Amino acid sequence: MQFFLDSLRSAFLLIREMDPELLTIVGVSLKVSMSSTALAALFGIPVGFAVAMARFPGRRGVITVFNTLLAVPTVVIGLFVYTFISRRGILGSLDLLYTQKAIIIGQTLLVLPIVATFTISALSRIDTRYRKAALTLGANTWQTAVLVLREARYGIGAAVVAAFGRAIAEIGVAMMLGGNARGFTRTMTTAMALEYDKGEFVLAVALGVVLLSISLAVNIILNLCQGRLEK
Amino acid sequence: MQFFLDSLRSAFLLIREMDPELLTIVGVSLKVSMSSTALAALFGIPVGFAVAMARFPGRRGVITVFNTLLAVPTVVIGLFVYTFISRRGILGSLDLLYTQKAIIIGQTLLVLPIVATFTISALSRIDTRYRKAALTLGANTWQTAVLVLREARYGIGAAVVAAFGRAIAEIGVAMMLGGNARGFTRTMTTAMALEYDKGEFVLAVALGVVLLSISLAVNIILNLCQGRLEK
Amino acid sequence: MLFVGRHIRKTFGQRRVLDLERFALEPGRIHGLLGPNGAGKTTLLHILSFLDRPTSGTLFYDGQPVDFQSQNQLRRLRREVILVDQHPILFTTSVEANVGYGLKVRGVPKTKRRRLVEQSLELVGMRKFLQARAWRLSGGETQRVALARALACSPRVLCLDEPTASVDVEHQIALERIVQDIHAETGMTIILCTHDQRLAAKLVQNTLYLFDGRASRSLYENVFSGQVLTGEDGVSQCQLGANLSLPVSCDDATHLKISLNPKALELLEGAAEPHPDSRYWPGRITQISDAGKHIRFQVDVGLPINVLYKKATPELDKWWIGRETVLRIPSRAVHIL
Amino acid sequence: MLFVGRHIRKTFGQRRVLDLERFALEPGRIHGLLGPNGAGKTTLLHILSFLDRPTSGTLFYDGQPVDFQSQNQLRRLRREVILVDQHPILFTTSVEANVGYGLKVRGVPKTKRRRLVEQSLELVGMRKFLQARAWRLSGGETQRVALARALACSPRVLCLDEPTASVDVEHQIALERIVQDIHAETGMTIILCTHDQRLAAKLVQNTLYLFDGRASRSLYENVFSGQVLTGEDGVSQCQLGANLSLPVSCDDATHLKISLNPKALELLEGAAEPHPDSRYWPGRITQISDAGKHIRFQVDVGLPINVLYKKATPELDKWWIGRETVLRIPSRAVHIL
Amino acid sequence: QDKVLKMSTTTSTQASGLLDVLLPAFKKDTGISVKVIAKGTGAAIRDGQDGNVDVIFVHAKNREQAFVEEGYGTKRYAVMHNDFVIIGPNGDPAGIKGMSDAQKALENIADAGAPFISRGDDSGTHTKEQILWKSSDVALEEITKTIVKKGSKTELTFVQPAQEGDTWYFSIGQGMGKTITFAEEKQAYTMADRGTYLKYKLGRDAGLDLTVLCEGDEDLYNPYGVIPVNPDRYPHVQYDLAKQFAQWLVSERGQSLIANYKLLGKQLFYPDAMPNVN
Ligand SMILES: Nc1ncnc2c1ncn2[C@@H]1O[C@H](COP(=O)(O)OP(=O)(O)OP(=O)(O)O)[C@@H](O)[C@H]1O
Ligand SMILES: Nc1ncnc2c1ncn2[C@@H]1O[C@H](COP(=O)(O)OP(=O)(O)OP(=O)(O)O)[C@@H](O)[C@H]1O
Ligand SMILES: [Mg+2]
Ligand SMILES: [Mg+2]
Repeated sequence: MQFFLDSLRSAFLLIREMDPELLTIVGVSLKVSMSSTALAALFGIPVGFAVAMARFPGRRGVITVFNTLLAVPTVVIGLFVYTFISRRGILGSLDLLYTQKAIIIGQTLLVLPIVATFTISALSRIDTRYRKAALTLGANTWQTAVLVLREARYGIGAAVVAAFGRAIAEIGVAMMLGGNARGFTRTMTTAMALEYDKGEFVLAVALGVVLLSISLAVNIILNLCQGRLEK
Repeated sequence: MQFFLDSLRSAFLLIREMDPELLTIVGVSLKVSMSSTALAALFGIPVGFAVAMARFPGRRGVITVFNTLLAVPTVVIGLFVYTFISRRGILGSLDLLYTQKAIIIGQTLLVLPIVATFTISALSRIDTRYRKAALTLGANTWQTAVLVLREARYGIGAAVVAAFGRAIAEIGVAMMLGGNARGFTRTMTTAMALEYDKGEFVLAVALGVVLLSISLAVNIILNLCQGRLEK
Repeated sequence: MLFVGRHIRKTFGQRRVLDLERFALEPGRIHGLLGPNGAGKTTLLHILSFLDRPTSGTLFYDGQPVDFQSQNQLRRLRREVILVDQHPILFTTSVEANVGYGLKVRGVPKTKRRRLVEQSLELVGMRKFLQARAWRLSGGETQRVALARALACSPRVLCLDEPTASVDVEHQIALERIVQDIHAETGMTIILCTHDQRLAAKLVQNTLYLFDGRASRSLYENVFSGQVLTGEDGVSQCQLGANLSLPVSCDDATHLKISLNPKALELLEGAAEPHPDSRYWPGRITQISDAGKHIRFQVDVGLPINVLYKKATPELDKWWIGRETVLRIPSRAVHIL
Repeated sequence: MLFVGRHIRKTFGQRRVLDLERFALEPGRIHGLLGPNGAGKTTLLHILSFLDRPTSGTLFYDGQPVDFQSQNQLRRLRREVILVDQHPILFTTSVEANVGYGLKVRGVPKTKRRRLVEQSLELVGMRKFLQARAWRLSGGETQRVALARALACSPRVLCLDEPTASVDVEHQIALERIVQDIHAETGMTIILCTHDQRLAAKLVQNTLYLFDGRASRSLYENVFSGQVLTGEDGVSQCQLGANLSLPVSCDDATHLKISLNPKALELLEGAAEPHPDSRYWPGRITQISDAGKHIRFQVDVGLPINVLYKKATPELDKWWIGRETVLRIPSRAVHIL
Repeated sequence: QDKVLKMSTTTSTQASGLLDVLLPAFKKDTGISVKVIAKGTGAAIRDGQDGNVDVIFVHAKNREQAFVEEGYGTKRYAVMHNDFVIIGPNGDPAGIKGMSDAQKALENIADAGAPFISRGDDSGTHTKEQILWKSSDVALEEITKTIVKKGSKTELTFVQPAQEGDTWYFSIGQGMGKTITFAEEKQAYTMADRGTYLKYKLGRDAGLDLTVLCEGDEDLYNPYGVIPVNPDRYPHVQYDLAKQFAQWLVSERGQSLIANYKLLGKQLFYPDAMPNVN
């Protein structure tokens, strides 16, 4: 128990002192995971929508593939992206490896299936009458999509929140593609992994507590936004 | 591209040769992640149900907390469980650390919020009329719960599939609590991480391909089960 | 008394949609819960079937106050009262499983259950849909299956919310019959919400008329909304149709609901000497029907207006379909709701 | 012709729920789509409003065959035809946003939109709910807002699926009026599904009667299901009510639907000399009403049966409410559906 | 314009805290900041082979030499070494306490069937361990995996003591710190670098329930080298900065910093370029 108390107090100290290094790390973490969540939402929601609404042969197959992609390990994504952006890869000349952009690319791929799958699941529960009501009132495909997505907003919101949680909490991609370079690509999670490697368990958990506080704050903000939407 | 071809062919070789070590690893991975998914479903679905159905002050707060828990990094869970089950911890005498049980405990904690959050999201979309219909027909709380969960089965199915995906693809907990001991607690992901650390990228991705094939197989089976349910 | 309500109120947000000082429903009768859209009928039915709690007030069932906090008590009570919803929802299983659900949770064994299910489906004419997928049924089919689902449990009280809204003519008649028969055979208490005046007239023994969440003494006939206009002479008139108006004394509202007591109205032959206290609207008889001790005339004066005369009234049969008449509306017939 | 259908079929799984050889709907009229539950009315309306495609067959709109593959064409056509669903769904926004939706997607500017929204809400008597949360409205309120939402767009064709099912009496009358007025003013084509015979009688100009997915010539009056029993004499009888039966020639079915042509029925005073080709059922007059050129009598013979007489028929007024009569059913009046 | 040098290194250099002393000093002297990517030895070398970094700083002498020979690196600068120790439970069931012959100690452990934790991750430590096993008289088994590289099959092999009956040899494929933790948990023997060991023994409140049982053998030396990536192969690498860094490390300034770096009062690294620097 002492251990947790120590960790909590250390976390508190870290936050109170506004340690500049910690601030950088938090900044990188937030920037990277928010960007990748946003990108994943940008691509994942339309994809999920298309799969949920369209009726084509092999549709269930596509859903199964998405479900499978939920199980892609970070190492595979890391190596996949690595192969493209490493110096020997096709995009090597862009010098992306060990930058924040690389992490964003990897995390986007990682959380895209989460957004897509849960968008599909949220939409498939929406009564088809919403769609038909919009269509009969003259809405075009795009307007209908907007309407149906609006009706499914809680489910899709949950998907995006889950994607954000996954992105901010994941280590593999950040480590492999970001490289945990101090001041550049060190995120909360890679920092934790480092402290853990060093045997500084207290500091590792303290960083974890900070991470959770931040993601709690983000969630509260999202929740407030949702509350306003509901009115 | 050569790299991917190599990886695919290696994966193929691995599978064809039925490498006994690979079989052990696959067995451990499946056993551990299925157990933890099952446990998480066992606890997470009722919890999600309770939160979704009950109306109490601070309910939104609880949901926000669950959303936040989606962002718990594996290092934190790993250390948390570690503190309890290490030799110095309260449960040290049970000798759980570096066993498959330890991984199961950690992964259960990891995926529990996923199951709970998406159960909540799936249920909150279910028309309250289903619940009222069951109640007026004389169902007790338990029977009503079963009925409502049945109506939400796709959403909850998606939650469980996502939880399984997360469990089988995660590295941190398996590494920290299982210890990646060859022949005992080495899972597909820790084996991949190891090969990656060694610089054997081809083997790492080959293992990833095997993992994805397995999880594809699991998903196809689940899908067939769901198809039968639908009738 | 089966149900007694004291100060039952229900508020949604700012709006109070139910506000009943006192009401009492006798057991073993067919109660009609009538009133315009949004009067709070569905809301009250949900409270009476213990699915919703009132915001305040006490509901007595069988003389005992209902504790809406106690899940145990509620569960026990719900076994006695079944609600068939306005837009009933069927579970995504077969029709058989739907209708058998109430029996299953009551622990009725399988073979008996099957028999009861078939019986109730037979009653509503849906027997051949036994194996159909319930959630795909058409509007009227759904409504009939939902009724069968409630009937299968033989509850003590049956709350029916618009049971015939999308049901076809043949089955409207059939349902009417079923309700009557079951009531006669088992003495089941039935609480019926409906906008179908014929059905209400035929079945209902006691009426609770709701208006704007409050109990009202109106008979729920001849209810119209009108606009209040104040003329040059300072007298307020309530404009009902294109050229129909009634003097009203209430002048703080711009819109009113008015009900004309059908028993206080009179059919006259041609223009009589005008009485200052009355209005005279010319019209034509469009329908004559049997209303128990009364005969109901429907007069088209621009709006269809019902007039009730005792059957014994002499010379009633001169009012044949299509006959021109003048409707006399004495001011005591006019109720402002 | 506005709509022409050729071999329109719709199958769900194994079941063919719609099978129309040919039908044609003229523009500018009020068409009634009548038939019992499950006849396929809603299914047909969804096809006519281009929301669902027939399994086979060709639908012509304005002389052009409709290509149900072409989203572009469908979108264009849907702008002309609006369906108000049987259980309409309102979006989870305000009533105003709901009613304005069709206008918004048509690009109507905000101020104009607001005016039109208020106008249509006024029409259905829901103006004061402008800011209410649409998905919380009561059954009848929902239905009225859904109608307003369709009316706001002034479509060329309006498909109404049971528009008055949960609407209160006052607004039933009002809606009837609205439909009539709009039709008269704008010549809008209206396709109306309803089980309300009064509404149908009042509004409908052309009737398409559906039975079991097929067009039928019946008038959708006096439709009853009966059980076929074969007596000792080998003659099949269709048992309708408790003690009503009709001889039928079809003997391969155990259940039948029968319709009695109300114009072929006759009211007799006391038992006349029995005609071998007829059945005689004693009963009582319960309702008399105006049906355009006819007068409709409702006779209670155990089942309520409608009889139509030309208004000009002499001595009709002897059939006063409550009067005992004998209903003659000539075999030509009996149609097996 | 900031000069940033990219370096791949093993986790041990980073975790020991040495880089936290060296890099700020280097920046002060030259204005060059170093972007450190710490990973397993294999992966770190791989980074150099792929041209993703400008310089590598690792400890696996044979592979470093191969790296230079194959033309990936220009030159190996011998920077420093530390040493390995064999640690085990205080009870010492294999009776190796005080031995200085590592090979002998391992043989004893094998004979006693006492649990031994191997890093098993192809790291410098693991490589060293395998060399020791190979030179011992313990029966070994060779484990081979076939994979495809550049379209043709390649075999990967490593050795470990043959297991018959009870398993006592655990290969866990993890970093040093985790291996020590694992060993403590199982009360097993393991081979560790002294830096990490000290850190776990003295740097934490809870301490470590394992002690050094065998140390001082020349075979247990663990040399670190730094190699700039060859600009002929990867023209984009910042060879000048890399060379500057390597030369700075082997200069008196770098070497003395290394010699004076102390963790909890103990010296961890011994300079190799100038062994006698103070
Ligand atoms: N959950 C809710 N939130 C807000 N307002 C509600 C809610 N439920 C009902 N209302 C409002 O309360 C009023 C009464 O609703 P209720 O459903 O009881 O009417 P009703 O008498 O059944 O009407 P109808 O004849 O149309 O079915 C309506 O005006 C409705 O808009
Ligand atoms: N998606 C579906 N899958 C299977 N059967 C369906 C489906 N939709 C409708 N049906 C069946 O087709 C038949 C016709 O349905 P439809 O809704 O058109 O009837 P309707 O004439 O509108 O009846 P009602 O008067 O009850 O509204 C019904 O028997 C119904 O059970
Ligand atoms: Mg209602
Ligand atoms: Mg219908």
